[in-house]
Amino acid sequence: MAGVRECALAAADALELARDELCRLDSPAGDGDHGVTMALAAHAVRNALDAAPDASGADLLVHLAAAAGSVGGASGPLYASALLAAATTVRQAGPDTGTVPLVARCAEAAQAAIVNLGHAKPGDKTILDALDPAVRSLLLETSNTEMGDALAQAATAARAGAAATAQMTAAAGRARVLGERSRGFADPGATSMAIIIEAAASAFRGRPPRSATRP
Amino acid sequence: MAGVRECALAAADALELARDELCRLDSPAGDGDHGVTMALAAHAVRNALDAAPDASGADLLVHLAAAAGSVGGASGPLYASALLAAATTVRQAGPDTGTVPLVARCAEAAQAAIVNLGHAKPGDKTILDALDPAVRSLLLETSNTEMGDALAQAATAARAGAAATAQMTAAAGRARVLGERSRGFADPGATSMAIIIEAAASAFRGRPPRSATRP
Amino acid sequence: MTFKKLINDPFDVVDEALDGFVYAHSSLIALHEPRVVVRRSPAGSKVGIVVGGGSGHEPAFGGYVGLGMADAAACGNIFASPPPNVILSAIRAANHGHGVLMAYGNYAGDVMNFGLAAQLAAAEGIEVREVRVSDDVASAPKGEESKRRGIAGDIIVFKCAGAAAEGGRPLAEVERIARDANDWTRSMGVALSACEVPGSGRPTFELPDDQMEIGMGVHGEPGIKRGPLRPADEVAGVLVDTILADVESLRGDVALLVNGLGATAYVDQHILFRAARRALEARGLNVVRGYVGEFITSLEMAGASVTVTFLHDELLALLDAPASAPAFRN
Amino acid sequence: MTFKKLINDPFDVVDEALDGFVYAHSSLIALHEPRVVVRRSPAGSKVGIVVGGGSGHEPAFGGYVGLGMADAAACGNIFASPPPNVILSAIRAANHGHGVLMAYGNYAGDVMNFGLAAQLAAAEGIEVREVRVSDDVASAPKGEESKRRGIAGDIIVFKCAGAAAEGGRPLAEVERIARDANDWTRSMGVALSACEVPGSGRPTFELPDDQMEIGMGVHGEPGIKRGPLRPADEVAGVLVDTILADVESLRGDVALLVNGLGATAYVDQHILFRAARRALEARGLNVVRGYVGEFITSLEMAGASVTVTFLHDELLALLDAPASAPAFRN
Ligand SMILES: Nc1ncnc2c1ncn2[C@@H]1O[C@H](COP(=O)(O)OP(=O)(O)O)[C@@H](O)[C@H]1O
Ligand SMILES: Nc1ncnc2c1ncn2[C@@H]1O[C@H](COP(=O)(O)OP(=O)(O)O)[C@@H](O)[C@H]1O
Ligand SMILES: [Mg+2]
Ligand SMILES: [Mg+2]
Ligand SMILES: [Mg+2]
Ligand SMILES: [Mg+2]
Repeated sequence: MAGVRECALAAADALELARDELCRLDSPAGDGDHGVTMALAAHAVRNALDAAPDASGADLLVHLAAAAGSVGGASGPLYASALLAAATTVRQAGPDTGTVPLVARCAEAAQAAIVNLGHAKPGDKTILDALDPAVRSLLLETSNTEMGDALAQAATAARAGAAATAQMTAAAGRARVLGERSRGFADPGATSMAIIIEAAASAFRGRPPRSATRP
Repeated sequence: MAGVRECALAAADALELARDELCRLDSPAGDGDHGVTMALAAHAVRNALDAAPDASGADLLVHLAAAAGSVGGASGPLYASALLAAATTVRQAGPDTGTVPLVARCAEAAQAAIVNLGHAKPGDKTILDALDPAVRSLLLETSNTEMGDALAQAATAARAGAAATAQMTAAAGRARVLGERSRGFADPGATSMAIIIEAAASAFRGRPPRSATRP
Repeated sequence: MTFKKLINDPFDVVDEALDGFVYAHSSLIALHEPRVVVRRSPAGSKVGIVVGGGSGHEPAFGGYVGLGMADAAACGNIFASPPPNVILSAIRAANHGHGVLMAYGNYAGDVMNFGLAAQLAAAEGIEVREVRVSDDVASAPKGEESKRRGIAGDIIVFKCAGAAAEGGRPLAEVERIARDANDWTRSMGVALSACEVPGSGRPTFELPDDQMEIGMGVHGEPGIKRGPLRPADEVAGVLVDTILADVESLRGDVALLVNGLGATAYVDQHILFRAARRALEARGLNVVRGYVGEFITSLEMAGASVTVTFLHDELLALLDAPASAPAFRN
Repeated sequence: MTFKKLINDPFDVVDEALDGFVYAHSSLIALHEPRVVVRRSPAGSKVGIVVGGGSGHEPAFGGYVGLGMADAAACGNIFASPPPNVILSAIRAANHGHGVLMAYGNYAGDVMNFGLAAQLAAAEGIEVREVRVSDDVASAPKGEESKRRGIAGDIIVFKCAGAAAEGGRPLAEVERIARDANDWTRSMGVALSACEVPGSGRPTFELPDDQMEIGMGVHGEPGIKRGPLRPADEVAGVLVDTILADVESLRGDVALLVNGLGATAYVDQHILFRAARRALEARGLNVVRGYVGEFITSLEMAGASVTVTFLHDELLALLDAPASAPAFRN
């Protein structure tokens, strides 16, 4: 069964494939670099995974946080804090690993960390608009749900949330300046978050993530 | 009958109209500014004419030389030295003004001045390739030829000379570096020289110069 | 359309560029670690100044390291704030036991990364203060000054803070001065064409051939509106008027800085400087100091900004104090 | 495609730009007359140095007026040599009774205009010598060095001649040194895209999207050939190899100058500097001095050049001598 390592590798693959799309989404209202930043993060993630072949899930999450954070920008520290919060949640859970409720608690902690660092809220046209529906979806699941199914549900919710940002007015990040002119295109950070959750889901299903099937 | 002033005004008109064409010709092998430089010269010429309403032909030629020289570049000093040489020729001629042989001697002196300053020769793809055939045409005329006809003949020769530069390899000025790649387009300085002689001819015929009839 | 670049692997751009930049200025600066530029001869006993931000803004930020300016610059990826560990190294390098002031442009990413670094430094016992430069009047309305972006006003704030620190003032004073310089500084710019983040494969924005973007940031983030391209005098008038409308009591003397974004010719920058100076003087202000050139660029973007600092004696003296950094000398 | 410019009337570009430039650097320079830039405080008893050429190359040429460099710069229209009377004024302003050295790039127009000015000055009893900078190896083959154009090597020659004059050397010595600096200096550049002379309505050349022009001059005059755009390391290799192939006995120590033409990002310039330094060092040379930035531009042209000066002790000492001009400080 897939673990943190497989999910991270799937996310790295998917983010590298989505480089152009994420840059394109960051162009109209941002500075056009989100795809490059996430590709750099993917590269750092691969190095981190290679450097820690035997690490536990919680330790891997800490390494992934460092890797994500190393790229800087707005998304680096946000993803880093999210991954660190997830690592803490896994550690606190003790032996109870790999269950859907734990994943849901991790996602919830990740979201809280992002809010805590960035002071945005759902509806501000940020990463949170993909993460928040995913968290809510995961919290609805029970321990009887298959992990793959739970993540697939969460991924669908995240993707829908990311798509919905196209209708939002930005209230955080670089796009905020644009105000009304920021409408009409999806938020790049929400899109990368959706791609990551989709990749995790596909790792559990043994399928390539959705983005990887594109040309 | 047209004199130095009318010829200079006609030339100024024609050069301003030819600004784009001269810049275009200076682009493939030069620095793209010849039209701007000659338009600046035209502007200076108008000011010089306004400032010297009662000047004699020879004095006007000196003022025109200063005006042409004030724009600098390669063409400024070349046209200035040519006009200065013409002024000297007119002065030396004494009362014998406005005859075709005197104009021929002026043109000859102008050519010598350009050679003396720039050390180019006909065939080098320069101003001289328009001026040299015009000088030779003028020297063939007698004092019985009408000035307008003599200048028209010279203008035809100058235009043919300028057109022929398209087949030449540049051996002087900026275009020299290009060598063989300089073939295929007419020399901007030869073209501006042809335009000026055409304008002088048309001033004598009371027609607008050829270039002014273009869109 | 993509931009033609003289680079190798797009992912190596920042490190290769820093190598070249620091080597060429090795009498003044050195690399402390891959992304941290420090003074060649570390300053003695004084408050440390750390500046930094994303790369792609050269000569910012490494160009402002030197006597009378910063002690260290933390450099991020192109248009991306440096991460906390890089900033922490810069803080450590700048620290001489009198505390460290960090001055950086007010961007979401920088606020988070510098903030995290400050926490890490505090945990090591280094006293750190932060001043976020927020001079871009186009990026938030009056009353929301703290939400504004930092653009070319960075240079004024770095200069004044650096001079204060070099002059031996304590951390609280240096912080007060940096804040004061920021409070009295307003900027606004226009972009005429875009740039391309290496590896992104596309320009950061599209602008029709006859349009300019008014209020553009230094990363290609859009401004407040688009309009037809206008002559320099008119553009300067709009920028100066917007800046002056934002200030309550206009003081008599100002410093004027015109910053080229990268691809705009120097003659254009100089013409805009002249136009802005005349606009300011026509409105009764007195331009007593002028700076023109490329101080904080956006890769190969075309455009320029106008920065006005409303001066009082202290700020003027700090602006005029000696400085010797690759991109700023007095 | 035309270029977007921040200008007013195209015919006013040069005068308005000089006004802005000189105002912003008024602690160092002043306008002696509309097109002549001079030092703010004239130098004392020494050989005068006059530089100059067309405008559109900013910070050349006014940016090299100052202590340890030139006494006066004569500025022409865009890409057009100044006329003799302007140069004559510059000569007069620079003359302190010890003669004047004029250093300028070797272009047909400059040769004629500076030559005419020298004759006029001689008629006034001022002793004038001329050195034509001819560093561009792409512009004429070996053996025809005197036909070569002057590009970024200008700065090296101006610096060495300026230092020699400031050091009190007599005119013949200053001339010898300027010639020697020119003899030991070689450059070559690439252009990636064109610029537009204001008022001309068109780019100075057209270059396909995937091509560069190798050996391009600083006015958009074509180079020796076109080729596909290559990574910076390869471009540096070609430029360095062509430069080294032109020199007979390679000396150990060199100064390396990388000059951006205007629109090329500083990160690209810095990467090219790094690449050229590595290429020189791989070929056994030792880069002991480095300069990178925009020293002599071509309006908003994209591209850059590499200049190598093969050093001996005298040249190195002159390069390192103090200088304080708007665009060059030591
Ligand atoms: N305060 C914030 N909270 C949550 N997400 C944010 C915040 N600020 C920015 N973001 C996210 O970061 C994304 C931009 O990331 P990126 O382009 O990598 O950073 P930068 O803005 O520094 O260029 C935005 O699309 C948005 O989703
Ligand atoms: N030595 C020379 N003798 C005669 N004509 C010359 C010489 N050098 C250049 N020219 C002429 O000058 C023209 C270019 O003029 P212009 O563009 O105004 O000057 P620049 O080359 O300084 O930009 C060339 O087309 C050529 O006809
Ligand atoms: Mg971004
Ligand atoms: Mg020309
Ligand atoms: Mg960014
Ligand atoms: Mg020219």
